[in-house]
Amino acid sequence: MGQILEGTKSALMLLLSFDREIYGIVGLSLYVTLTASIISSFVAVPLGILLAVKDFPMKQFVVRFVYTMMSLPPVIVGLVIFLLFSRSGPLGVLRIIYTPTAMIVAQICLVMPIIIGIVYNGTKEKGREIQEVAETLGANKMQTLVLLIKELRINIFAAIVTGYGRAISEVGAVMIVGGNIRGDTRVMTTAIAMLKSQGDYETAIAIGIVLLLLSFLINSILYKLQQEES
Amino acid sequence: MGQILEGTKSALMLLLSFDREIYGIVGLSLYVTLTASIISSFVAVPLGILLAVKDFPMKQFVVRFVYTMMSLPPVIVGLVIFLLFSRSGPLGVLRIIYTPTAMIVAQICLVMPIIIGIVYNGTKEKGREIQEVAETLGANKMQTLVLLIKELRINIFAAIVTGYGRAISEVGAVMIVGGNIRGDTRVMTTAIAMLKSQGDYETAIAIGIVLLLLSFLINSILYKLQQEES
Amino acid sequence: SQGAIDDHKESGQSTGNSILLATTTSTENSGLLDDILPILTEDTGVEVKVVAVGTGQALQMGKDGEVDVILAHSKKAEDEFVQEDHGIQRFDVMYNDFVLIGPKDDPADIGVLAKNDILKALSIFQNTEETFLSRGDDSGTHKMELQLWETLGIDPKGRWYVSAGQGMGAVIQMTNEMLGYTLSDRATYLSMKHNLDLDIILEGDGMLFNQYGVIAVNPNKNVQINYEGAMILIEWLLSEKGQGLIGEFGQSEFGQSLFIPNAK
Amino acid sequence: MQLQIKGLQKSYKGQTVLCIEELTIPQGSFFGIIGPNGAGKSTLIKMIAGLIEPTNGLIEYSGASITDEIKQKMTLVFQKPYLLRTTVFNNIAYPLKIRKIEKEEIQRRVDRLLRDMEIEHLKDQKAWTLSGGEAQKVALARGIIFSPELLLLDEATANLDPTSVLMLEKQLKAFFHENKTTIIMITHNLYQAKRLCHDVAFMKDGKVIEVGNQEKVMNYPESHHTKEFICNEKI
Amino acid sequence: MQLQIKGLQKSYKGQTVLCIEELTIPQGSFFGIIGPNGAGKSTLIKMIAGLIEPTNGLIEYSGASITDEIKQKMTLVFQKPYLLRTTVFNNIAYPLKIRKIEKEEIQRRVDRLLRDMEIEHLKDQKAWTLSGGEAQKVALARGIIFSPELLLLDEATANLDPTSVLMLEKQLKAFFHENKTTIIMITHNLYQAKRLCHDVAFMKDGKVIEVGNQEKVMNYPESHHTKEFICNEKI
Ligand SMILES: Nc1ncnc2c1ncn2[C@@H]1O[C@H](COP(=O)(O)OP(=O)(O)OP(=O)(O)O)[C@@H](O)[C@H]1O
Ligand SMILES: Nc1ncnc2c1ncn2[C@@H]1O[C@H](COP(=O)(O)OP(=O)(O)OP(=O)(O)O)[C@@H](O)[C@H]1O
Ligand SMILES: [Mg+2]
Ligand SMILES: [Mg+2]
Repeated sequence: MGQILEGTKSALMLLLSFDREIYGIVGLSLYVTLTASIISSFVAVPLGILLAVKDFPMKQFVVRFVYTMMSLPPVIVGLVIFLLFSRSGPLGVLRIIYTPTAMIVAQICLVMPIIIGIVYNGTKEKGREIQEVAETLGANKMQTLVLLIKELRINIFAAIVTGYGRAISEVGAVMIVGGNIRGDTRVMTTAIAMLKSQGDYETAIAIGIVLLLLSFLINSILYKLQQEES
Repeated sequence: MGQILEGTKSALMLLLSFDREIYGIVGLSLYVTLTASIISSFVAVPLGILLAVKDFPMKQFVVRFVYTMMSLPPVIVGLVIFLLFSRSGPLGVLRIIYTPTAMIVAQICLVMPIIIGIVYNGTKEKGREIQEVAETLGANKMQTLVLLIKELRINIFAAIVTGYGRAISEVGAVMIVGGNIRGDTRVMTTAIAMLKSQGDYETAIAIGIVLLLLSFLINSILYKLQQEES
Repeated sequence: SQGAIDDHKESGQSTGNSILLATTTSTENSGLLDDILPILTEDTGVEVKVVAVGTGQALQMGKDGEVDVILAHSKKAEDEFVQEDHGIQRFDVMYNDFVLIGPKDDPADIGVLAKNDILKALSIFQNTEETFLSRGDDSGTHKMELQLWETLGIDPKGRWYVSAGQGMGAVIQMTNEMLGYTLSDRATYLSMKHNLDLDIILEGDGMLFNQYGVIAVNPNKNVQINYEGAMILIEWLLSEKGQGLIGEFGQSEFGQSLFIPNAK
Repeated sequence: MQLQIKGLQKSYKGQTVLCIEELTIPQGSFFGIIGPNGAGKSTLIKMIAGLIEPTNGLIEYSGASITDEIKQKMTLVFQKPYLLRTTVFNNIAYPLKIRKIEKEEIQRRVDRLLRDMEIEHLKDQKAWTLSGGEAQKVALARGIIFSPELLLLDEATANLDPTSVLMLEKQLKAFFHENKTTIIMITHNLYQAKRLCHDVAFMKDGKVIEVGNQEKVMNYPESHHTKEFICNEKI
Repeated sequence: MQLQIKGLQKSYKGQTVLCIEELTIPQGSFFGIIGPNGAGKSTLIKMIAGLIEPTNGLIEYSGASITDEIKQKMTLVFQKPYLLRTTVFNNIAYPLKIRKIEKEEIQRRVDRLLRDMEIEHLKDQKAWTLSGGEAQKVALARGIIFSPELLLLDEATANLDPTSVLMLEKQLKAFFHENKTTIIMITHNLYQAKRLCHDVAFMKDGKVIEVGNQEKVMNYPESHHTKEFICNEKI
């Protein structure tokens, strides 16, 4: 318990210390998770909407498949990406293993199904109505999609926040494909895992608090943006 | 790549082997994640709905706090739960550390904010209207809540699926508070992490596939239930 | 195309002066590598990227050609690795030793009953059912422990034998929490000691000797392996300067060396 | 139930959309509210139903302020009804279910009402597949099934065909006489107001311009606003 | 645009809700559809708008089957309009924006229409705060702003006050004459049908019972179904 309080104090100290390494870790975390979330969003939001408003054979199966992918364990994603991009793997020539790029790829695999799934669910009910309005007013396919995104923005926002939360908090995948290499691929979560295994609970909790503060900040910004629009 | 295919084959073999240890691990995984998800749902669904339909001071702040908690890193949750329930911690007398109970407690902390957040978002828009109908027809507070849950079941379903996905796939928290003790607190994800650290990628992937198959099964059941209702 | 691969080589992470080192968690957890590797980079221009994994995975990554060099502590497995041509040659770098740690008051009186005989100590566990935690993760430490049981002719089973399947740090914490006993390398134990209610119960048995070795991965595995960089690292580790730095590590903080250099 | 409104006001961001000095609706009256779009009719009726908080002023129900008990005795049928995502039967049965009425009794009462309203054939249809007028009938049935003492109707027949409108008016009249209910009805159909209401209020720009006996207000309006509005009655 | 309907049928789970052997609506006609609730009027008009796939049969638009180009030239104003979660201005401007019309031009055209429909004061109000009738006016404005060649109206004036109904009818007539549009309008207001339509169709139980010149059908109906329905016109 004391350690939790100590950790909170350390967190502030840590932030105020302007330690280059800490800022490097925080910066890399943000870079990796935001890139992964943004790329995922661009693909997953339209996919989730299409899944909801289009009818096609095997749709029920695809939906359940997406739901299942929402529980993809990060370690497995990490492992598969590792095997694909490792030196001897089929995509080894790209040489991205143990780089932030590999971490982004792995997180995209984790975040995408989550965003697709939540967007799908939010669109299912109201999507048809919006689509009808767009079509009757002469919108083409692309314009209809844009309108759907605009109208369903609250739900889409929730989806992205959830996906981003997954990205910033997960450790299994980035640990395997990034390797937690100091000064290179060490992010907040892998640092926490390492510190914890070294028994340095205080610093671990301190970084955890920094992570949460950052999440709060990012959520607040997203939230503001979304509020202003509506 | 070969390992991924091999893993798929091994997954089937593993399931058909009727190995007692494997089935124990799978059973414990299901017990822990389902218990955590069910308990979380009972608390989080009403909370999410109330958050959406009630107005109170600091509401905006609470909402952003919930969003932030959605990105709570499992390692941190594990650590905090560990410190609370450890021998010297304030709740140490309960002696639940390194038991499935501790794992359930940790997962509840992870899953709850996710369910609250998604339910909140899905209720925000339509909730008011449903609440008005219930009130004008003479429903009391409890009955109004029940009606909200019934009417918003599609979104609530998505929230629970997402929360469950988080529970079954996370490793950081259950590893710390459960300890991955063979025959005792070893679940699928901690087994995967261990196998991976032993370089046994095939078995790791095999268990991962088993995990996904189970998720698919559970999602399908939930999905069926939800479909039948509507 | 060849051109594309060349382009990658220039920007790639293990060409030029950068190598990938797979090592066990104990070297990372103790902080040794963080301490000495920056000096290596200064001296030689070789940048070392450390991936800390279990011994099992470290060797597996070597076999797959994923890393350039391995630093591990499971002599038997390492020798096999070289014999199977996955590595060129194995060098001793340093050693430390394993210690049996347990609750300060030593409820099973193992310190007294077994003196410095680890085999005797282990046999007591089986008889008294006092909690013993095993790494259970196929690591160097785990392999050493299994060998001890084998020598004893005991197949450890039962509620007293907790197989954790985790890294050294985590298992020490579990031991602390469960008030049990475990085998740890001295370095990791010392680096965590200040947070623990555990003491060294038994040490000094010759069977608890823990030798670290370094192996460059066979460059024939694929074109991406940086054999030259690996050899620069190995030579530096075995050099007087490298060995000296290893010996100094821990002196200021613990008053003793955590690793004793013993390159031949 | 008798209603008394005093100094009632509703503003959104400083813009006042409703401002009523005083208005009394006696127990057992069939009260009509007419007026142009945006006059504040829906705002007023929602405030009476307790769904919108007034910015100022108060509403008294037989002398008391609103309680859960009073809420239980009144209902509002919306301009755009929201039907529950279930069958027509379950929609209409809902108010009875939450009042813990026995299953057979529910069955009996809903069946009779379905018959009276000529929508038996829709009994097991899902609510979201109904046509506009069918949905409105179901919402109305759901509102009157539990015999509320105060029935608030917001353009509840706007999407009904002429035959159905007549049928429904007959239903309402019967219901009104049987239960001694107070009914407040917003309508744009001035014929309907004439056919049904004892008293009417004419609202415009958030204010009650004129209120009184229906025949008086509709035939000999005092305000020129009312006159202007009424002269379009044939629409 | 001329419309030709042949053997059109719509069924849900084996239950037929619409079945029309043949129906032609000539270019430039103002065509009314009347009939009881659940007759299939909305189903028909949605099928014409291309929003519902027919189970059987086809609809021809000036001889061709539906294409994106044809869709661009027609619109449907819904019975329960869905307004975009933005301001009234943006709602009305939307069809022009997606047609890539210049900003000033949009401004000009929307402003004029707002003035013509007497809703200038709502210009910057958020759509979800509008009253029922205001929302319907905005939906109508959004439907006619881009001068569609085929305008489909589903009870588009049901929630308007009498004065607004008259104003809107004037607008529609002017629009009809200026643009040589074909207008198909569902209405429960038989007066309105008389005031506006050249031809009317009476639908019941998914079938077109009678169709022809408005004065003929409304005054001398052939079918006794039509007669029965029409005699309630004063509602
Ligand atoms: N949240 C809000 N913000 C601003 N204006 C609002 C808000 N809610 C309602 N209004 C305005 O209040 C006025 C009264 O609305 P109300 O719904 O009571 O009208 P009404 O008399 O029922 O009209 P109708 O006959 O069209 O249904 C309208 O002009 C509407 O635009
Ligand atoms: N998905 C569906 N499943 C079953 N029945 C349906 C479905 N959709 C519509 N219907 C039925 O089809 C019939 C025609 O509906 P439609 O909306 O076309 O009626 P309408 O003539 O527009 O009536 P109103 O005047 O009430 O708007 C109705 O009886 C309705 O219940
Ligand atoms: Mg209204
Ligand atoms: Mg209709």
